[in-house]
Amino acid sequence: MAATRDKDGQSELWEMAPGERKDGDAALVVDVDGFEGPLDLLLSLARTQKVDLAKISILALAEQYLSYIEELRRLRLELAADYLVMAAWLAYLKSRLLLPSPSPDEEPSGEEMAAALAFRLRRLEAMREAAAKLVNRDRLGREVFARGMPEAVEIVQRSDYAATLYDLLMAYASQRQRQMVSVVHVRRRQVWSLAEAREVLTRMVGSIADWTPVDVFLSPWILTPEMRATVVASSFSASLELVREGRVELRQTAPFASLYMRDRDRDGAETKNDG
Amino acid sequence: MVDRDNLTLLAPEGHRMALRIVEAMLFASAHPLGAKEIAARLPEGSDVDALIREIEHLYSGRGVNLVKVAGKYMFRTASDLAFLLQRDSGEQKKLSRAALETLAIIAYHQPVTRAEIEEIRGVSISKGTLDVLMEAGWIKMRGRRRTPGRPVTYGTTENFLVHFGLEMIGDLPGLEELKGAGLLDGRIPPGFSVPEPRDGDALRDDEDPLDPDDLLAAGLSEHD
Amino acid sequence: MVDRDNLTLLAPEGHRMALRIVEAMLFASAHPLGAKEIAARLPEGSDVDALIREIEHLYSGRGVNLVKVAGKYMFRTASDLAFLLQRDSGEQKKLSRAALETLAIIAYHQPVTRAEIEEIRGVSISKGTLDVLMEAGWIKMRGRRRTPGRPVTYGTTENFLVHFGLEMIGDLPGLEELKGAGLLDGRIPPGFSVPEPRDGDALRDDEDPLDPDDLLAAGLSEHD
Repeated sequence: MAATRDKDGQSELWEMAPGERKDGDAALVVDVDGFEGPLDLLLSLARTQKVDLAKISILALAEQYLSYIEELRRLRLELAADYLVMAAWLAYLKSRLLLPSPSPDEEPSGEEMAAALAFRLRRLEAMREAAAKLVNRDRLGREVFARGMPEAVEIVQRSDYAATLYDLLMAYASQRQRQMVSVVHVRRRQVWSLAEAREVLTRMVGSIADWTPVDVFLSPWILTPEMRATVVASSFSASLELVREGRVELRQTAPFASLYMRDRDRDGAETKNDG
Repeated sequence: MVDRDNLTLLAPEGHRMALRIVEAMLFASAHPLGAKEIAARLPEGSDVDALIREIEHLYSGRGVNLVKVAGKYMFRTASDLAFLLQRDSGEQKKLSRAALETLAIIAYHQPVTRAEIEEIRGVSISKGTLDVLMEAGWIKMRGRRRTPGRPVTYGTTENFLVHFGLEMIGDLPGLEELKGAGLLDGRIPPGFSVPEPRDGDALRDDEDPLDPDDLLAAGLSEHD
Repeated sequence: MVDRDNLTLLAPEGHRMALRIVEAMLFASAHPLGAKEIAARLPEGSDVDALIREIEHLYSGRGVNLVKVAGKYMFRTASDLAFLLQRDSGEQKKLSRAALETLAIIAYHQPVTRAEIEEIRGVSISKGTLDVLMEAGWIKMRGRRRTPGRPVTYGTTENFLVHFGLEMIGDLPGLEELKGAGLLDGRIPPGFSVPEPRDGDALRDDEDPLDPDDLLAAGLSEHD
């Protein structure tokens, strides 16, 4: 019984595990260390029949296996349980093949069982051959090589901000619109209060001699056209109050004409002079 | 022979530019690129397939060839130069026989459970065997078989196709003969239906998705 | 042009093989190769330099070129195709409202200082906001206002026009147009105005050029 690993050329393709069985005289090979289970052993035995697995005599194979196992047991070698299970199954198969089936409908016939085993052996063999073909292909990194210095597609970390013109205009318009409120605030601060007007008028009137247009007093405060209304209005109100208090005099020659103002005290003195 | 080169040289500027772009992209990448990925960098309306064919042709017989793997394209050194280049590669670990057989069984029978692999090999497989294949990035857990115990189903990855230079899983060597002989059928004796290995991500009728825990357990060994 | 390809195609078998080997070695190597390293894989007496020159010539004008770096050789994608091999990873980010408003104010009121922007917005702006706009390539530092403290003035870039589809900055809608588009409602106080934006590079009367340090400080965020 020759080990047949070399037949498919696979022995060079995989590592021999330490203690793995090499080729040798079958008569001397009595351990099963090198076999990968009972099916592998059966396949090796089947190869010794040197026929197509499809035409193999399962009965002869079963007898070979049983005598092989018997030989191992005679040498008092420990055998893995699955080898013994296979032996028992093959002994049963053998009996089914040799003896007429008692009840043909109840369980698979000996021929069916034999066919099933033959199929399994062929399938295992086929997979072994397929593995050999596969491993013999030009493999990337063994026989053929990819680019040694792949130029990784450069990842450019570009922050692509998405914004449309509409977004932009919307942002601008609504922002400016919001700020209009505070713009109004600024303008309100430019309103001349009555107190302000009164203080300014009191101070100014004391320093002038004769009838003077109110506009002249106010001109330093009318910085912008917008200020004119509030300054004029507040100072007019303030001046009326000062007249009521007897502090100043007002004079207007015609409607909408310039308003003149003078200090009451000074005027009083002059009046005395006039009078 | 000269004509094919002239294609590049004499073609209109736009065509030549497109060729150069495809060439550069494929050349630069260590990974296979799909036609779509390539098209994304080309002017709209470019005939990517024609450009690829042209480059394929241009490089045939060269030291570097354009090949199609896993439905994508990549440049590889010509296989007949293997003997010269092998010294470059680091000492590659050989696959154990058990791992190689297991890989073949998964490739041809996928989706396949561990019990089915063991049934075919007639021997139990160690956890380490599947781990080695996972680690190599060649197999992945696909889902769970809708049978009692909900066993995990295994399949091959795109990486598997790339490594073994297969355009698609249907290109596995000897697949047709195996199918014809009914040897890819899990049942005994072979039935009428002949299953085909499929590595598509879509689960079969009898597969459930993986549990979240599976993916966690697979950890770093889940390459795909 | 055809001749150089013919060199490969018509050369004797041995020469062609040598060329293929050099090509494959250069392709597969993880680092640039020197002439000596290449020669070690070639039949004795091969003219390595001539082979390299031939390959250099063969690939000139292609999408991939043979270049010499540090006295060694390597394939490199053609430099004019660099832009194609770059991938924009940036997913589109939305501009914050602060950034958008700041951008709009800069667009309309340029040249404008940070303090002026803050006055218009009625709120201080963070450094980050201007950085974002600089990074997006939409604004630039123009100069320095000729006022105490010499604050930097900002303006929009050509990129800004491109992004927002404006032919020129003057195409930004004015007050009446903003009102007409319903972006400003009717209650507009007198005196409210929208400036007529101008982005010319020429500095205004009240602007000084930027200091050399400004450009330095702007560093990479200065896109324009």
